[in-house]
Amino acid sequence: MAELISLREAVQRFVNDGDTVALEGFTHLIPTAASHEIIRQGKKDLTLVRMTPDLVYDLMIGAGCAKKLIFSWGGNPGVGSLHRLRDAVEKGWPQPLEIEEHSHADLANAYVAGASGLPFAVLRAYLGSDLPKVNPLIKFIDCPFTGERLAAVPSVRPDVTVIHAQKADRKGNVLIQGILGVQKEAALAARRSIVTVEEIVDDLQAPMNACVLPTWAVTAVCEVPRGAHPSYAHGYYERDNRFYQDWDPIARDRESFNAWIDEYIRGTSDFNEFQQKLAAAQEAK
Amino acid sequence: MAELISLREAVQRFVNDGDTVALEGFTHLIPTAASHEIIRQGKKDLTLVRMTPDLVYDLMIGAGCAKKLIFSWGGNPGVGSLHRLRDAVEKGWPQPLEIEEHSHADLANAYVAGASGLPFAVLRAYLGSDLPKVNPLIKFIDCPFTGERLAAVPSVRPDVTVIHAQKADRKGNVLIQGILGVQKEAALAARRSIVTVEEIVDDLQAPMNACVLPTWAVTAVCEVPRGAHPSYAHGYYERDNRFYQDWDPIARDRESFNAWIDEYIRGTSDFNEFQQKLAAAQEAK
Amino acid sequence: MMGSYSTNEMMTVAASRRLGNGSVCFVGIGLPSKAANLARLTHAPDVVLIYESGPIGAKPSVLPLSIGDGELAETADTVVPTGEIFRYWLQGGRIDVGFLGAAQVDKFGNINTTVIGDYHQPKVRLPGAGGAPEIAGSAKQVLIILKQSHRTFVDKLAFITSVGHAEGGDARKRLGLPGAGPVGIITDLCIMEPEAGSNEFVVTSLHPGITREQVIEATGWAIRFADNVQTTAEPTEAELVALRDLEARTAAAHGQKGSDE
Amino acid sequence: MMGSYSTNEMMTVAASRRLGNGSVCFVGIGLPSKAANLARLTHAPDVVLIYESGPIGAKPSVLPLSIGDGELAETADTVVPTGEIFRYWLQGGRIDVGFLGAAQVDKFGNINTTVIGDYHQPKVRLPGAGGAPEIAGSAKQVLIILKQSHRTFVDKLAFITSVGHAEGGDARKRLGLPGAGPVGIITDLCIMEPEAGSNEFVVTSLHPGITREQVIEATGWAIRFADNVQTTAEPTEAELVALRDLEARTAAAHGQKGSDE
Repeated sequence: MAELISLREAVQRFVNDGDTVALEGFTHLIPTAASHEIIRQGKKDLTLVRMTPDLVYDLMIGAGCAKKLIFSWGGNPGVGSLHRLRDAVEKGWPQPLEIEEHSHADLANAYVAGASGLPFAVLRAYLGSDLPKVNPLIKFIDCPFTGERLAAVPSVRPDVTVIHAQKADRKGNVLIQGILGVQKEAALAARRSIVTVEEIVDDLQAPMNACVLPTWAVTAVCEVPRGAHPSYAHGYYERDNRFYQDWDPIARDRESFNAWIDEYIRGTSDFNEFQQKLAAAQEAK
Repeated sequence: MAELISLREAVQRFVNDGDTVALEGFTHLIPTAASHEIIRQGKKDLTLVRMTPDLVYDLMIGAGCAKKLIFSWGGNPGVGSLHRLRDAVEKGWPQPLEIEEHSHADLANAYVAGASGLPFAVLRAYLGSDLPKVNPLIKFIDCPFTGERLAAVPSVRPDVTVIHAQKADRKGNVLIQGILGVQKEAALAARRSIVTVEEIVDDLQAPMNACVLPTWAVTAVCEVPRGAHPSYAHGYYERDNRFYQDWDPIARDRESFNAWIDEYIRGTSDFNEFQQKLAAAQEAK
Repeated sequence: MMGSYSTNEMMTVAASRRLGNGSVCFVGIGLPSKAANLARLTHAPDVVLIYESGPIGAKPSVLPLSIGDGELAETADTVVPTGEIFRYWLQGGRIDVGFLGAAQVDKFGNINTTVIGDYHQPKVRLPGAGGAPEIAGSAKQVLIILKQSHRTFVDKLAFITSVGHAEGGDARKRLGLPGAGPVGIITDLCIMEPEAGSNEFVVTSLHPGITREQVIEATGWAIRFADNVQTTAEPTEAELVALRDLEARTAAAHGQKGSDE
Repeated sequence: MMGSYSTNEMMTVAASRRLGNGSVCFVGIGLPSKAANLARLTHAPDVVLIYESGPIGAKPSVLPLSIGDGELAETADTVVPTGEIFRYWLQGGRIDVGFLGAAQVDKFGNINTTVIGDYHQPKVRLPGAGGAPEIAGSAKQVLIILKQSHRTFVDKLAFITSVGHAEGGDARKRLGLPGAGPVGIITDLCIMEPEAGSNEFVVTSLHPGITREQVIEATGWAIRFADNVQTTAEPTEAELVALRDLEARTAAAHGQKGSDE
């Protein structure tokens, strides 16, 4: 049974220094609030897994939480580069960042394999690509029936996965709707899982074949309204495209990044206070 | 784009003698009408694939349509044996039936692999079981990362898959709700697919993450109300448990089976007429 | 004092007691389903029942006749594809208890549901494997429920469909299976559990009124008894009422009591 | 007579024309998404757009800024998990056209989106592979759209992220890839197609007003021209109106025109 607790307590208890951590959410339902809380608590030496590192990992990398990144596409969607990611890879600031690079199909299959309790995934991939030359974890095997050469990649098995969802009920059953990404697989592939939700309700009102994570497959559920901002939550709020654009100049420069983090994340006690501060600042503009 | 045609035309055009055919439906939404039509048209030498052969394959095997059966559990659920299947395996009547036997997990994974365009599936299975001794298609491979020994099984790639669903829209998009079984995977694993539906509607009214087969992934859609009887269609009619019980004495004996097939299947022009005749006979009892 | 009860009722009640509240149980149809639902309706209201057809957290009011009855879906927390049940939930290591029936078992809890006689020239052709081989392999623990007789408890299986403790001892461990294997066989006569070390099933509890001789006679191998054989607690009034109500509801809904196959 | 149009508009229109009505198209974000939606709004109303985030049959009224914008889901025939997109729909062989952007291409249609300079000491670190390597491998055909310059059309890629025709000739076939590979590169200057036999991309159509010299200057290899170089038909009034309306709606909705990255 999932525990219904605060995000602060969930991060304290279930995210440890040195863990392999996956914050998933494919454009939709990105668990931003959790990335802030991980920064606030100063978690260190994390191996971060995520198909699209996005702002959440740009933040965590720039704040010095990460020693390694496992990913398949690292950009600010619709805007440009992730400057903190690039600075860490190219210049080692604030610390060197080891990268392990895959394709989307690879990581999506690796999560599926992880959720399936398998040590590896098989997929038709990478033939002719240089990626296997720089990632020794991409291997090839031959089909025992046809002889076809296929890629074999290790499954992703995070210590803890964090996702954001629309709703949980009071028992901790979680409903995800809309763009599902790899969140269910990422949660099931992990030893522990934290789900932040827009709201906790009496009844999920889930369609019969909806994407539901039963409470006993989840470690902690935390109510964090707007916890995916600037990403969106289908049925609750839209993507804040302007924030993605505004992020570019903030993250481009080490000083402006540090100042922003100190002000808005380290300078707030939780995501609710962060949102109030951000709204006040935007209004003042 | 799927063609919206009669079941008769669909079977005529898309089920050929000698084909590998999968009629799927896991207790729910079993495509009974299609099995009748295949018998009516006297299709021959079929390799039948189905996790749970059930009454639909007992019928087709007894009627002489099949030369081989690929399956994982062959019984009349809640009643007992499939007598026509046993007679074919044990006595070669009406013709010898080659069997290729798997477990549910194996066939379910093999459909997933087929839908995924892969030649084989990997699963943790069969260690300590005698099934690999009698099925040479069950092989074992070692994980290239951990060395763990895992089963490797060939994917299922039918020439044609037939499933039953609740609804299609006028473009041929199909909605399946309730117990989903392996139907979507079986349809996607096949070269051609026929979907019989309870009704054709203007708008599927499908929830965003519902199980929908888009029209361009389906070959033919055929409206056949109650086409899953004696199985059920969630939202339309319940399982006819009595028919499953009544089937036992009919199928137990070759003569009674032949008489029933001649009367009710070969003696009717389509599933609608079959249902009228069956209802009349049950009323007369 | 209790009223009278049948040996089948004792079997179902004894099996139901093995399911802890909140445990996640992969349920076979028939006797396992009956015992698991009885547990849910008595001491284990939060037991999570998973059926291979797709329902997770099914809470049926009557016993399903098939593994995919509509009520399983209607009462479930969610209904997923069958492939996902085997991949994410069973193979993913999330099943606490796999609850299986069997046509035959041997002294190490290996199960035959495939064939009696030669595989290619069968004396009796049984339904086959279904989900059992992988449930037996991957569930953290396995419970087996079946009626006891010379024909069902056999010295040597013609066919091992689903492995228990293989040849006993640490044979199962050496196969590399993730789950602990069968931890109990519950019959209409007794409860058997694997002996430490040998992993041979021995009688640890006799149902009330059942003698050792009856068990010996109904077992195809030289069955042994634990040092301290208990007497199974009789069904309580509450257990019997819940079971009989369940069966009555099932009969009213289906016209039959629910399959014991 | 037509009004004036930009080279970017010509590029988008020329790319959109390559999508047949009813074809199933796996769409990258940015230019491919713009061209594919233009096709849907003009000559190919039944084109099926699949985005890697999960929407199948998306029909957005404005251009998505991200690969998982809400409107893609709201207008889709269904929305499936990302893993399923790559497994059942792409790897399953159901994609007619993979529509890709690129940071750099070479003369055989190989694509680099990973790094400029040394992989371990990068001069420029690009976003990485995303879905492209497997789209390039498994889609039945691939179209590439990007603006042409010496820096984007290079003689030798620092890194092959997604393979086109590899070293040319039958090299791709020998790799065992199921799809036919890139069949067209559409730029702001011209259309290139693989020459039969060598599979080297050669110019087959120049956009109106573009000279061979401009193309040669904007290409990092010794670009060749087909025997019969066509002139690309100018954007029609209908195409331009549809494109400009789409961009205006996008700007009104998002405050920007949609990413060209």
